[in-house]
Amino acid sequence: MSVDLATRLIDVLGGLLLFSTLLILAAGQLFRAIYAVAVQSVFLAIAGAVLGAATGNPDLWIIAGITIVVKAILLPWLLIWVVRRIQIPREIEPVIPINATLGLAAGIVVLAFRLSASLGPVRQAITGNALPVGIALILLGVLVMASRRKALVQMVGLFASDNGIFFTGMAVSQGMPLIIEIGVILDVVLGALVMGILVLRVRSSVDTDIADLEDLRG
Amino acid sequence: MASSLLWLTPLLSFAIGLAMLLVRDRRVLATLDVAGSLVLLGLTLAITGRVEQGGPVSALGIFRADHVTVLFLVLIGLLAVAVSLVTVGWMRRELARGQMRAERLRYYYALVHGFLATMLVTVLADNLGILWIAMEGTTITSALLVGFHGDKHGLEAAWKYIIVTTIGISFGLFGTVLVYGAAAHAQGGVLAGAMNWSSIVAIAPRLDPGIIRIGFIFVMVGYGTKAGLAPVHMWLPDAHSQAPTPVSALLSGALIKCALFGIIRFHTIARAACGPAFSQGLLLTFGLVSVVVATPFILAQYDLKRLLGYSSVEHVGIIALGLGFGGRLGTYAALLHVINHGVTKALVFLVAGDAIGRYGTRDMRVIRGLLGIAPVAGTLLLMGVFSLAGTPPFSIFISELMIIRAGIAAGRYVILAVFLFAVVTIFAGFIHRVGQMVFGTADASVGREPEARLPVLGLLLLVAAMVLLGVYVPAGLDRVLAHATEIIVG
Amino acid sequence: MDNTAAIGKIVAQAGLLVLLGPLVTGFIQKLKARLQCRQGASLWQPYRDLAKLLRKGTVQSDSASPFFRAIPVLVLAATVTTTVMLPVLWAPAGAARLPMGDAILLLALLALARFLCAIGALDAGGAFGGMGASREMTVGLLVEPAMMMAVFSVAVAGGTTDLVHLAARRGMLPALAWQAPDLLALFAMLVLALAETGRIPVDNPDTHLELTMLHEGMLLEHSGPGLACIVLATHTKQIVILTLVAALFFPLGLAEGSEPLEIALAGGALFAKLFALATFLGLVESSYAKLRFFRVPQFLGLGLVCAFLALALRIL
Amino acid sequence: MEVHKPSLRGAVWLAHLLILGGASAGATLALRVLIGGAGTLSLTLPRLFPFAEMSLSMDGLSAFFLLVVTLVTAAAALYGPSYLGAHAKAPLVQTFALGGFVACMAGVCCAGDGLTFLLAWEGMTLASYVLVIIDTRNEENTRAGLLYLVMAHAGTAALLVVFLTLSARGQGFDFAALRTAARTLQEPTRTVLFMLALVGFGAKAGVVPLHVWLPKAHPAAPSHASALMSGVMLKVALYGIFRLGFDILAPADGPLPASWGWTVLIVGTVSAVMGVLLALQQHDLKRLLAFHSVENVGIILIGAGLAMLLSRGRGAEPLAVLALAASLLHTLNHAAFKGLLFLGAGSVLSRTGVRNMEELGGLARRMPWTTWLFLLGAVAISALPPLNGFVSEWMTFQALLLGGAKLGGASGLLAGVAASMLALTGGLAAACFAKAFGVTFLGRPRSVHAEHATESPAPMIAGMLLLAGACVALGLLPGYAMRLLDGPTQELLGGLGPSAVVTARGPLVLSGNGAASGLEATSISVTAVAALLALLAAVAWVLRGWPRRAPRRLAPTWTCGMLPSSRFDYTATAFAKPLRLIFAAVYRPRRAIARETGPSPYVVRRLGYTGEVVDLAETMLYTRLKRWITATAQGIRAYSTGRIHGYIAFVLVTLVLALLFFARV
Repeated sequence: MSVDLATRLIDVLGGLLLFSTLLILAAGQLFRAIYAVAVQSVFLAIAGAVLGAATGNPDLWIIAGITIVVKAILLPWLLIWVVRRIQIPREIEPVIPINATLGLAAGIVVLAFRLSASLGPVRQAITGNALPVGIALILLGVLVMASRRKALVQMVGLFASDNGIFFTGMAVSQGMPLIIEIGVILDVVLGALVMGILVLRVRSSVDTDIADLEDLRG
Repeated sequence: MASSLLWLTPLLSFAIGLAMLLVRDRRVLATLDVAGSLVLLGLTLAITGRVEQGGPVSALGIFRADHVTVLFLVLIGLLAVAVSLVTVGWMRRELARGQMRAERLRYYYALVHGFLATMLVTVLADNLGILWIAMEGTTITSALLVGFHGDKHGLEAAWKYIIVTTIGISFGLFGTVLVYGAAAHAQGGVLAGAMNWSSIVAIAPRLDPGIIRIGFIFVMVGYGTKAGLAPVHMWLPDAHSQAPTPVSALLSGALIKCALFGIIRFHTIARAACGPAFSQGLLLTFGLVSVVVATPFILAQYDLKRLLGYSSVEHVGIIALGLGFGGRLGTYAALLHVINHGVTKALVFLVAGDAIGRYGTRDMRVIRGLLGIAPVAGTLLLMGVFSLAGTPPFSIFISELMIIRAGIAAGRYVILAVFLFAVVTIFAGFIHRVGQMVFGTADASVGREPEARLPVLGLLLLVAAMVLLGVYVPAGLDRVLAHATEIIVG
Repeated sequence: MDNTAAIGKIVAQAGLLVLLGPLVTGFIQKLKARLQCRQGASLWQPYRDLAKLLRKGTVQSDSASPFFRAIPVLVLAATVTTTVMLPVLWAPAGAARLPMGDAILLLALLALARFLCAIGALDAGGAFGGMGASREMTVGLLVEPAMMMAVFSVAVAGGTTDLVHLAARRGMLPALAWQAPDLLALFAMLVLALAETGRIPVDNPDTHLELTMLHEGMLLEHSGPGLACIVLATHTKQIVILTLVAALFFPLGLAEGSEPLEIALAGGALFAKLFALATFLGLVESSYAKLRFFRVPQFLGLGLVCAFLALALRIL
Repeated sequence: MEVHKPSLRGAVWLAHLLILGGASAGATLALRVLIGGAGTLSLTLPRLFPFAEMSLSMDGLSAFFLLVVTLVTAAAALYGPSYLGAHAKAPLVQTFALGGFVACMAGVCCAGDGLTFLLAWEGMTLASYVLVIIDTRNEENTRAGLLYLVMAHAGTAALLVVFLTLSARGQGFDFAALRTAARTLQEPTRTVLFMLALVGFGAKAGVVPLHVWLPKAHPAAPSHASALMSGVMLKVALYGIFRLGFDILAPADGPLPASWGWTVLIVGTVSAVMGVLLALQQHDLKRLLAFHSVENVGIILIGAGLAMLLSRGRGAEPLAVLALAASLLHTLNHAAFKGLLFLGAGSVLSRTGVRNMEELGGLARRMPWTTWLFLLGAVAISALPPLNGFVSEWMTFQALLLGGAKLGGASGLLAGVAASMLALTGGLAAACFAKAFGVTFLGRPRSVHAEHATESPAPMIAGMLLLAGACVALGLLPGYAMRLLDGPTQELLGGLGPSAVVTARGPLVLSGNGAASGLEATSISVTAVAALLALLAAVAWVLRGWPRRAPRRLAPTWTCGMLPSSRFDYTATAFAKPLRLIFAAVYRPRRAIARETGPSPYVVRRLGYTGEVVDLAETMLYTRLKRWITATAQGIRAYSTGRIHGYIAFVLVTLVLALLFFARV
């Protein structure tokens, strides 16, 4: 597969990723958000595959596989399991109105593109729009975490912004070293587990959402 | 052989941690803990000696120990020993007061050693990816420790801690990716160790400044979150106040320094790539903001451990200022301050833990007359706080002195004025609160059990370091610091 | 021998002042009596009182410390010492005279006397001594700086605080070549002299009503020879103050050598000055009423302002 | 009162004897430099810190101040053990702190470079802090200690800036380098630095309005430590002012900036008057003495400021020398008599356990030695002849007069005002000590403690005697004292020394000889006057017994015929009342009278009177500042929510802002 084709494909996938994050932002219901992040991970995996094909670097294929397994299946399943374990209302209560969030999101995306536009030649180091899209994804993920009340949604946002990092990471000249990628994913999984444990313990001890605790202040 | 030490050391402490999972007896665990820490200290010293004679050592292509590393290494080792000694006495009281359940003891010890191991890897890593992975590892292990008591506040703190720092860390990863990308690009796509700090620094001047800028900003904010720089510090007082005391000591004394280590590594690259002005400006901004933000929260604070947490924010800010003023003097001073603050803050946290144990509260308005019931602890607390507030003959005065001098040399008078005002105000608040705690007469309900010998030994170890560095910078340390400064500012 | 002559002169004029002290008091009393259309006691009454007191026995408070007996003596000594610093008959300028003291030392010695007096008053215990001491010290600390300033304003002109030198220099200037500061300073000095000599309107030397006394209140516990010493000290202080004023502002007719004529002239001049000033005191005393104690500061404030203006004008 | 084991007592004694030995050694060394003509001694310390080498060096100025330190130290060392023996918490800690305190003060005086100076300076603060809060259960003391520490720290911050700015330019900390660095600075910069230094040292020297900590902290320490703090530590701060103002920051040639002289002179005058005014209203003996320290520091600064105004190239060098000599001499004198007074107060305190003079009285016959030594000190501090206080104030007066005449214009007027204020100060001080001495020692005992007081042990008396001796010697033989001042003044001003300017004729005559500045000589001889005084006193003593041996009998004091009791005695409050009313503008006095009536309002059972005066500086500045800062802090703290979303939002916003501001090339 030729490089410019790959570049075009990457740009398209970047668009899709952005779109899926916006879906998460717009989601009014917990499961929708989780599915959206799963879909996003699938796009990410595809991107990995494309880049692997373009650069002929087998590591990227492996990474794509891992991504499918872990991010598109394992983690969403974990989230869903937790949700089912603790019967909580399924809808997402925003801290700030969803429309306002979307407005902010638009601003962030613009910022990301302006920023990388100012870079110039280096862009070759990173295929296509991977850089601005990555930045946008990360910031949008954090935006989700900041603007949604439920702990689980915050985890979703975290995964979303991780996806952003991975996207850029793959697009950086022929992907990162394999063992690093694996280590990173390992960490993400472990972190997710610990977060899950915390959520469950809070549910079991004091029956509230852990993200609602606000006794420690000042 | 020396190179194998680099991966042996963390591995060993991992092994100890795992071994602890199999043990149930309290005494054995404590012995393992102390012994393990001692061995750790020995190993770190061995590495230091090796580096000091033969210069930087690297192993497996991903580990590296240079003079910057060994500073942090020895700090970690020292704190590990002191903390393990104090834990003996602390644990006895916790069990007595039923805060800690005997059957979960081994998890606690295991986690502590896992935590130590991850920190060791962080500072030993040459590969920036490994550095990141280890950093995230510290987050995960320490988050479990913060919430270990399992009470509501502990869990809340743990959650805030893990969420906020994970976000920060992911920024750090992104920054790493960008730097890696720039490096790979500069090497024309040749991947040989493109992610190793040493090789990146070698080609740093050829890296594209624009992308490095963005990368460094991400790293600065990301690892800065982990280091507790304001305004992204907010998780810190929560976590440091809720964690079990020995863990608080490690968090404030060692962990945030590891995050600083990451920042320093990238600072070195950015300095070479974009010129000093950029990264130093960023560091100055964060440093000043941290000092200023910490001030009101220290003045209007009633929770002893939160007070100490905010003081950590202040001191990380001071270190950042030192790096930001730049030049040999500033960098040297900042590194020295890393050691000084690590030792002092750990000491104060441990003593404060003892006081809190006796009075059963963290509210400084309730604690009275510590000097009367625990002379050693009271005196040490006073000394430690004086050191934190920056009075001679204690160590922090010296490093602050040098930092101020660096600031004057850099001609940053406005920043200095703000800094000095904040520091003096903080001094007032600090001594006021602690004076209330130490002096006066304690009421009868307070635990008056005599002070155990072993923990005091651990404290004295730290005090010795604190006072020694206050009156004298040993030649060896001076050499290491000088080399480290070389490495950072070239 | 130069020095012996100098010493002789100093001793002579010091003795003269001490001897004349009571006479001035006597004169003022007589003047007051006459102004009140009374016969009044004779001029020499103060001497008789002293002699009587010296012959009397002593009653000492049982709560006083051993130091109490020494106080009158010290007060007297301190006061008399000041007499050697004034030009009375002679103004022997130049290096010949051995240095004794200047205006500052003079005022300081008077302050010492006052301090000791107050200590003595507190020594016996009891309210009146304390009250007298408190008030006397208060007036004193208001008078002292003003007097210093008045002296300074002259001293700045003369370039020295040494009264003899000042007098010598003044003697050379024509007496009327005065500038405004001198007038102000003189006025200040006259106001302050009233306070310093314990006269109406500041203090009433004749009253023995406990609550109105200032100076007398401090002497309540002294008796016999001790009281005599203090009374003599009071007389001496009064004449010293008058001579100080004279030396500062009318240093006329002071003798240089020791020819009888010169000395006679100087003596005449001295008497004239003392007469004038004493009359002033007597007139004021018999034409004013005593002020309430807390009005005194305002009265003295007048002197303070004049003195300060005198100094300021002198320097500017 | 705890009784200590003999071994402990032994250790304490040994330590104090060591201090005494050190003091005498230091004194001999200082004298060798001052009159032995040993030149400047210097000693390089082992290099402790990588960024600067440290050294000690003793020139005339250092030696003079070292002499001041050692004088009081010796007395305190003699006095200490018995004082501690009576009642002491942790006597070993106290002794150790005392030793460290003294050592650090000597270190400051002899420091050869900025770093040594700063380290010794802070050590001094810390050691004295330990002495202040040694009674850790006493909340009041610990609060005083806090205030002291905070102000000292703020001062040190100012000093840090000064020294570091100079050292950053001079590539080194040693004074020579700093001096050369200062020479390269512009005049405005130097002025700023000097003002900073003035604030830094002034906070320690207790100049108004930085004095509020002093009257709280000094009395809290054990009395011989109070003597050291009031008598010496303030002087060490003044040493800093002299060192920086006249030496390091001074321009290479030409006069010192007029603004310096003006500032110092005004500050000194205000401190002198305010200090003594506030002292007058104190009833706590030690606090009263502490306020007098403020006053005397003011007097010293008056001399220094005048010297600055007259210094170099204004054609009045001799007058400048006179002024500086006056201020230095007063430094020594104040150390002597203030030390003596504090030791005396301590001896009263240790015998009666009371500091409030209203509860004392009648000690004259119970503690004769203490009484008369205290009286001596009182006369000296009230600047009454023939003791040392008068000598230095006389010199100050001369300098102010001649200088004022020489300067003319506004500066001259300022000098004149200072002179009159100084006169006022003298009067107030005399009144204050008439009160303090009279109420504390004379009359009848007003409490059981005073009733059963006994004289202090010999070592304490010995300590006081040493200082009393110094007071008398410095008072009667000022000429010799002048020779001590030659070294320092010549170093600071150049030209001829005080012994050339001030004493025209030998050791006995003191003379403001401004011949060079075209003014005539004024000369007094304290010695001769003292002799005359003694002679006359003797004569009068003989004469009064002369006419016939009159009978002497004892009778109760006259109290309008009632039987006198201690309740008739005049209290300190009553004594100071007239001044409270006259200076009400400064004191803002408040009084509350609680009357407890019986069945009818005309039958009064009990009357309670409480009155207090305020320290304007404290109420106007510090209380408000404290309130403001606390309020602000609380306000800011109230803003921080504990919600994690806020935390995350902060991270996000920070990143975005950082990207916006720093990402662009």
